[in-house]
Amino acid sequence: MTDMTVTNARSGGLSKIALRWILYILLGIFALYYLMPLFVMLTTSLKSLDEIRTGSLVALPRDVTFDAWRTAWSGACTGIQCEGLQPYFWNSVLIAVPAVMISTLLGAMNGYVVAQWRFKGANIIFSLMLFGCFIPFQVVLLPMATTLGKLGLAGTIPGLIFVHVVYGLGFTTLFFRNYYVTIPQELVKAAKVDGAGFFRIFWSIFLPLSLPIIVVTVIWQFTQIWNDFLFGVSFSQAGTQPITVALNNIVNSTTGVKEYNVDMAAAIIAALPTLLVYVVAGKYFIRGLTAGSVKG
Amino acid sequence: MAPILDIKNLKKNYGSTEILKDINVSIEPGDFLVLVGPSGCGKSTLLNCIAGLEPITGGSISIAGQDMTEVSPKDRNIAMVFQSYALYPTMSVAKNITFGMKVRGVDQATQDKKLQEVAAQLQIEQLLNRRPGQLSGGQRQRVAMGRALVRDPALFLFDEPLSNLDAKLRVEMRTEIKKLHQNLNASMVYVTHDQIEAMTLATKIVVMKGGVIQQIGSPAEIYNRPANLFVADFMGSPAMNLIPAKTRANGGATEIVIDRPAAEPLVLKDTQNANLPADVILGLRPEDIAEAGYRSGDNVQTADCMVEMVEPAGADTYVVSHLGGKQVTARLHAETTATPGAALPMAFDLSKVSYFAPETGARLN
Amino acid sequence: MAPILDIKNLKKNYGSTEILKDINVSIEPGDFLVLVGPSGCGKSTLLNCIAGLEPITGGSISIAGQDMTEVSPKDRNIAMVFQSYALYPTMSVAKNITFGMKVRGVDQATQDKKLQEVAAQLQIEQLLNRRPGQLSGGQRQRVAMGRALVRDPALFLFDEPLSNLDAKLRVEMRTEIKKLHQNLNASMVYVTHDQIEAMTLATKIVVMKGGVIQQIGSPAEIYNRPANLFVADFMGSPAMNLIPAKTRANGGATEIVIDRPAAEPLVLKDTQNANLPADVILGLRPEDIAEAGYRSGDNVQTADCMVEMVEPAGADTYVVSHLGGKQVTARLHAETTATPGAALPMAFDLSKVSYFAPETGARLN
Amino acid sequence: MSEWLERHVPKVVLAPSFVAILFFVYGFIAWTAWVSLTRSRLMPKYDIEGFIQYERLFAAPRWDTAMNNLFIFGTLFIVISMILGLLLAILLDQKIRTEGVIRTIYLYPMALSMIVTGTAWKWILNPGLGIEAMVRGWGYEDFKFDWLVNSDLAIYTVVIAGVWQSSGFVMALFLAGLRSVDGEIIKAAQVDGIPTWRIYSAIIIPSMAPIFLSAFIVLSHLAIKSFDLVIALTGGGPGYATDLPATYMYAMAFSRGDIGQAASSAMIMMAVVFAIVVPYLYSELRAAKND
Amino acid sequence: EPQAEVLHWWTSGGEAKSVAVLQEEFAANGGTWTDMPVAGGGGDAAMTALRARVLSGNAPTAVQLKGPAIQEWYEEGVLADISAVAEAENWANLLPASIAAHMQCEGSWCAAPVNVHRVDWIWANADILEANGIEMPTTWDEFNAAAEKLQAAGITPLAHGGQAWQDATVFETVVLGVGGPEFFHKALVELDQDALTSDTMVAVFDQMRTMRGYVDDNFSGRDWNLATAMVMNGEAAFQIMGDWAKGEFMAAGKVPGEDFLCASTPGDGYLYNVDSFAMFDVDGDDKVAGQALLAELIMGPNFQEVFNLNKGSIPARTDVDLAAFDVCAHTSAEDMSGTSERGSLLPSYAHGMALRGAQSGAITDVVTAHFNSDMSSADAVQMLADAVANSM
Ligand SMILES: Nc1ncnc2c1ncn2[C@@H]1O[C@H](COP(=O)(O)OP(=O)(O)OP(=O)(O)O)[C@@H](O)[C@H]1O
Ligand SMILES: Nc1ncnc2c1ncn2[C@@H]1O[C@H](COP(=O)(O)OP(=O)(O)OP(=O)(O)O)[C@@H](O)[C@H]1O
Ligand SMILES: [Mg+2]
Ligand SMILES: [Mg+2]
Repeated sequence: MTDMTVTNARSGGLSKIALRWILYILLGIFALYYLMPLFVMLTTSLKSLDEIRTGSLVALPRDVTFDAWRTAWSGACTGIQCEGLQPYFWNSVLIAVPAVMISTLLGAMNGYVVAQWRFKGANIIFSLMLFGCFIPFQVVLLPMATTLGKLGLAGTIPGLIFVHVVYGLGFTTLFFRNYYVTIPQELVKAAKVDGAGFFRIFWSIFLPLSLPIIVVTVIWQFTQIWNDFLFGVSFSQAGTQPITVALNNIVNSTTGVKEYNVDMAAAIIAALPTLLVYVVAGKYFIRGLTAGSVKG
Repeated sequence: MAPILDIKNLKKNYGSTEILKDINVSIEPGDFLVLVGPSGCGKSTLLNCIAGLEPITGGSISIAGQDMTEVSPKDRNIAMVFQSYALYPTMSVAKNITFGMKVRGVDQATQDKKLQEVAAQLQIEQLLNRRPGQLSGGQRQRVAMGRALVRDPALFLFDEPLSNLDAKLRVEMRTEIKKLHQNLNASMVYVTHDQIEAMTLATKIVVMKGGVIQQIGSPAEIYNRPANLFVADFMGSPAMNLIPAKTRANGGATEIVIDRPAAEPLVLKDTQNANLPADVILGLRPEDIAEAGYRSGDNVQTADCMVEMVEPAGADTYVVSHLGGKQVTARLHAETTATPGAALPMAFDLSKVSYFAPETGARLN
Repeated sequence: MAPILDIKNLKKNYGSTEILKDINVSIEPGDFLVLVGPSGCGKSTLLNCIAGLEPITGGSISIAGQDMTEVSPKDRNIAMVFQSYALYPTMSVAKNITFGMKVRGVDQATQDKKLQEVAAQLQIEQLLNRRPGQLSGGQRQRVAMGRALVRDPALFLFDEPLSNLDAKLRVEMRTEIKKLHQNLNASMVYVTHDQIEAMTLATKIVVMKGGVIQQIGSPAEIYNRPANLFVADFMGSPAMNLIPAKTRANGGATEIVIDRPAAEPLVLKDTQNANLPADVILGLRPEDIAEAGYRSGDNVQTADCMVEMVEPAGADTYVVSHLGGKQVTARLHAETTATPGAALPMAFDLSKVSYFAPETGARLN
Repeated sequence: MSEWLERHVPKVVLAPSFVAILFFVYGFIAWTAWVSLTRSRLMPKYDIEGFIQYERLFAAPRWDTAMNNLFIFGTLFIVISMILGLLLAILLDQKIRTEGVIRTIYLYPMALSMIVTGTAWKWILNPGLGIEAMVRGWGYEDFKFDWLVNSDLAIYTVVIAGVWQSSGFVMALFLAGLRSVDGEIIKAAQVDGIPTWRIYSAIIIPSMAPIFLSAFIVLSHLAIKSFDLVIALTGGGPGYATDLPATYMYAMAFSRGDIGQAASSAMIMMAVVFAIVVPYLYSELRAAKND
Repeated sequence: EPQAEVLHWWTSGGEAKSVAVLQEEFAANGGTWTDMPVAGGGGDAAMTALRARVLSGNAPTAVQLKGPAIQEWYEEGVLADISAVAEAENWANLLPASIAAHMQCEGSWCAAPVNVHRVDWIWANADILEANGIEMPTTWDEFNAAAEKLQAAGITPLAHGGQAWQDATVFETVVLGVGGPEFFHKALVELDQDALTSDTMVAVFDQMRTMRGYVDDNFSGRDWNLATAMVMNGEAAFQIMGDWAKGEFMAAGKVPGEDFLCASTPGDGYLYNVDSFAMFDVDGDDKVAGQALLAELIMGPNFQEVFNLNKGSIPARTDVDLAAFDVCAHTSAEDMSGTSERGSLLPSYAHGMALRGAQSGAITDVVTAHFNSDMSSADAVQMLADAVANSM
């Protein structure tokens, strides 16, 4: 919309050009602020340990070495196993992918019901679900552990998927609900007259419409689940630990020697999938937000 | 023959708000029922109730002789065209049209045959692979119709199907719907805001206001003998002139006296209606006021009127003057020489005059 | 007097698409210029170019004698009313109207005075404290007008200001705008889809198609002497009948021969126009075809026609029959007894007939 | 039966999620409330002892600090993130050629967890290693930026890192909001002679109220749950100067083996959440009723 | 076939190698070792995981646990009894009495010790001391004098990382040095209110305030190993830290006694930090067998030697040959047996050997609050008493 700067672009006088420059400089300064930590992490990961001990942390590396990256991926010790992040990476994938898919699908269904099939009390149910977004996760740790034990899911990947789905539902439902309320109710009515039922309407009509909001939800959920540490550390056991736990084991050891370059390389590796998601889907993210989820 | 649609004592509340109050309508097979009324009067709600898309609060609805009050929309044997068309945005035109059949498990061959038939009828064959987003308003409208037509239902329901179109297309589509009705001899319930549409399409018009039916009748009845002030004012464009007047008996005839600013009252003589109360509101359509010399007949009387404004509109020219404290519009021929500020002799044709009681608004003659 | 708006050789491209091609228009102070044309023909774009909201690709625009091509919108001394009204959603009606003055540093007393004036004129005094969201469509429209009116600009621009209103309100607002124009004697450029609006409001009409001006002229010129088939078909509702015909000279007059299905050709005699090519398209408005006996004059000729469809529309009744392979609509009086399938004697009034070349579509007479 | 099913299918679909939330959110809150009334230590016990845990909580100076910090951090974090997010959105909305790249740069911190970036921030903010050292290295020997190690100022470094992480997301929200403002309103304002900055300040921004609300909710949710952020950046230090309720609670529950105390602090946290969310839900519900 | 899932927080290179020794022995004896490392916060994260695991009825076989926490878990009724192994191996005679006490729960053995870390070490850069003519201090006054001298010479006297546990580490060495072993026991083990509010405690806080002055400005939040690096690089002279700091010196190729010096902090006494493994109640014979085997191996002389050589600590059992160990380890071992006889072998409060979590946490809160502000010693003492009372 706001193409205020384009108006009269032809009449761009000196002040216009100056304004433009100030704009880009401002944007650049902010970009520096946002990039600084990444820069520090990246340069550190490319330095040798000696250089880190002796040089400035914010300086560029003198000799670039990728050893730390190799170590972090496949050699760093996270306990007695020195296989790096690799095995944990796949655990995270196994947890995050199904959890994102299930919570998104459930959120879509719930949002569809709340927005398009309103029944008495639907709004109350929705608000109750929404409140679930705000519960501090530390609160649920202990009772959840007991419950998972009772369900026989303790320490398993399905257990972790389950936990992430349950506590992701509030947000996914909220996103879809806010998107679906902008779709005219007539669509459901038309399909009803056409003879389609609840699931048919969802599957054939609403789901194909939902791409923008699916992108938003998937980004949000994937980020949350991939980066989760608390649930990962509490509800896993040997063999099911996600990458954040491994990363923590590398970065946060208390009484050992610290290899900062490996730490940083590991940190970046652990963040790569989420970064990738943001870079690839970032454009759709704004679009999806614009498409409806922004409202209240 | 049993009525195709029979609505008895229908009530519909949203929460504690009464939206529809005691609606009774029945239509015969082949009828084209048009629902008109101001925005928010409950037209769409009534249609939704008929379709079963909204639960009703009281009364009953039967379609083709069967009580449908509790039946779900898909089993009511109706087809509906929505105001916003409600096309499925992600499906192609062909899929939009065949979706209902697919859901119902109609076999592919029949689907294809029906699709071809309907597409030919609506002249949308070349659009079948497009998405609704790639269609113009008129094309969308035809697709929405197509979705209804493949059904062959007992009853068609249309909710303002033409309101999104521009004037030109609307006229074309109107003719299209009319032909369709005649060809299929289908029964239809049609909601519209547009009086011309109502007048040209309907075999029966229902005028509603605030959830209450004001009048049911043929287009001519509604137009010529509106049941009350509301209907008189609502139907017809430009609207009927409604002029406060006094009456006095004069022999067998009635004299109608209308105040004029800065001039003597205008007196008209009505030989058809007698026994009117002293105060009435006189209803006269613009086309019943013409330039003197352009209208003749028993009930035509001439008087000079001061012209306030002249609006040429192509085929006709409208002239506004002041009578009885109201602006009065007359429809003159296109070549009139009337000019604002000058007096013009005008012919008042009382053959189709209406009278209303000022307090209740009810028709008096 | 210098023209208030003078557009010379205006070109506007979006990327490589030419939206406006060599537009030349000029209007005098007090003119009411109406832009019409099918959707997407570039009307809004032209308006935006005049307002300076879109940079132009070529040509020049001057307003009140000053070259404004490079000037920013706020310095062009124009006011604009948008199709969607574009009211500031978070401000009260009063603030919506006065905000522009406030920004320009007009003192409070003047602001209040202006506001009161305009509010009285538009009858929105009691709405001043509401938010746009709490207004009906018609009220919003008036607020949008108010925002323009407090400006006292050299030129008003209106982009389909009435298109969102229902028919009844539209008629009222049309009258309102007409009065406004007469009272202020302001210069206006007005975009609309609605021919009636165009005909009743304009002092000058521009018909556009695909970014090219088709005809500029007074409403009567456009209506009675359309420059080509497009204009003829586009203006008027129902549209002008455009009937393929052959001509042959017969003495000083011309004989027009029109094919009919299952009947002898219809032959009409035109004494006004000579030297027509052998193949023409004959243009005749519905109101120039009447029931025999209801129209007289030098150029009226009668012939029996087969009636296909009858559409009563309150004030008039439209009758459709088939001539020259086309549907031909005639406007008959409301009491006609025409019935589908029967022959009816009809009177063709050729006094305002148009002829077009079938290949180029250009007007011939 | 099938008729019944057909009519109630929406409820049936919603039911599992609803039951899950009921149990796993509200059930657990109830559980926590219960435990907060006991003397649970290492593991939960269920003998109710009254409000002793709350008495202990309010007697603990560290809890005072944590609540104070929540107030300072929460306010600054939310306000700055909103302002910065809005500013960035407006800047980015000026038809920037490289918008895609810049937007990604602003947005990516949301993708990283603080476990990852905490160390980097710790270095950057550390006077001996990061910015201060760097600027001094350029020759400005008097430059001082030692908030991280200053008990009174350390909480502000948490704000800096928090804003870094979240403001990009807020920017995305606002950008989406700006993009959905009706273009004709802006054109109308331009014709009305309103300068660009007034168009933003008087017309566009006020019309984005719902987005402010969404952003506020998301941010307060992040502020209250901020845990990784503090642990990674300051570990709650210097001393416990940057403790937040979430870290306090975690410390009690898991390093101190004082679950009763943790539960009582959780209940207070939840009360704060409640105070923020309920008005939001209320307005949300009312809006739903109106449409 | 013995099975063991082991939850521990030894994840970094050196530590991991040390555990790997155990794993190899375990495997050599036919066992299957499943590793479950959770680092962070000195075991906080591991404890979080442990709690969840126990509550879900899925406890790990063996868990790195220490100090009173062992008893606490025992009281929850979730620990297994390994007395059979302990008695067969005669642990009672192999361990110093106070350390053995930690491994026993109501008379039965419930944990196996791995090592003994000494906490009250002071490390120094040999070159700096020599250059400034300073001896290793034996009293806090000497330390203060040396620090003043160093400060005058522009050298940071004390390298310190401002994290709560590091503050607490310094604090307890000061308590031991200023108050003596008996006072330490009264104040930090028995939590005697009189001791906590005594003038001695005021003096302790005074010394802490003095030491705060010897620390550089940027100490806050610094990791301990970065502080060690400061000593190594000659930026600072002393560091007070447990013997794991030695590993950092060694990793950088420094030689004890030449490049860096080690000595116990001023005052008599020995603060130990014993790592141990507790066995949890588990189902399945293979796991129970794993527990027995693990317990046996942990106390085995071979493992005790190899592990501690790696880790920088000394073996928990007293009969291991120390020939392969360095001078600092020798000092540590000698002091351990000496103090054990004198009754001044004391559990480290800062490392969770003396007190339960709630109490030690409450004390640490006060210590770190005092150290990081300008609170007066009197206020600190009052706060300490209140906090301890509130934590009960
Ligand atoms: N879901 C609802 N809850 C409460 N009130 C409703 C609901 N739907 C419609 N209404 C109200 O019912 C009345 C009738 O609405 P309806 O849509 O039937 O009007 P309409 O005659 O179709 O108007 P329009 O011509 O504008 O389409 C209106 O006053 C409307 O506000
Ligand atoms: N920003 C743009 N970029 C590219 N093409 C555009 C843009 N804006 C408009 N157009 C195209 O320019 C043409 C003219 O658009 P314009 O809005 O002027 O039509 P219009 O005559 O106002 O139509 P309507 O009556 O539907 O409002 C259309 O074909 C449209 O697709
Ligand atoms: Mg409706
Ligand atoms: Mg337009």
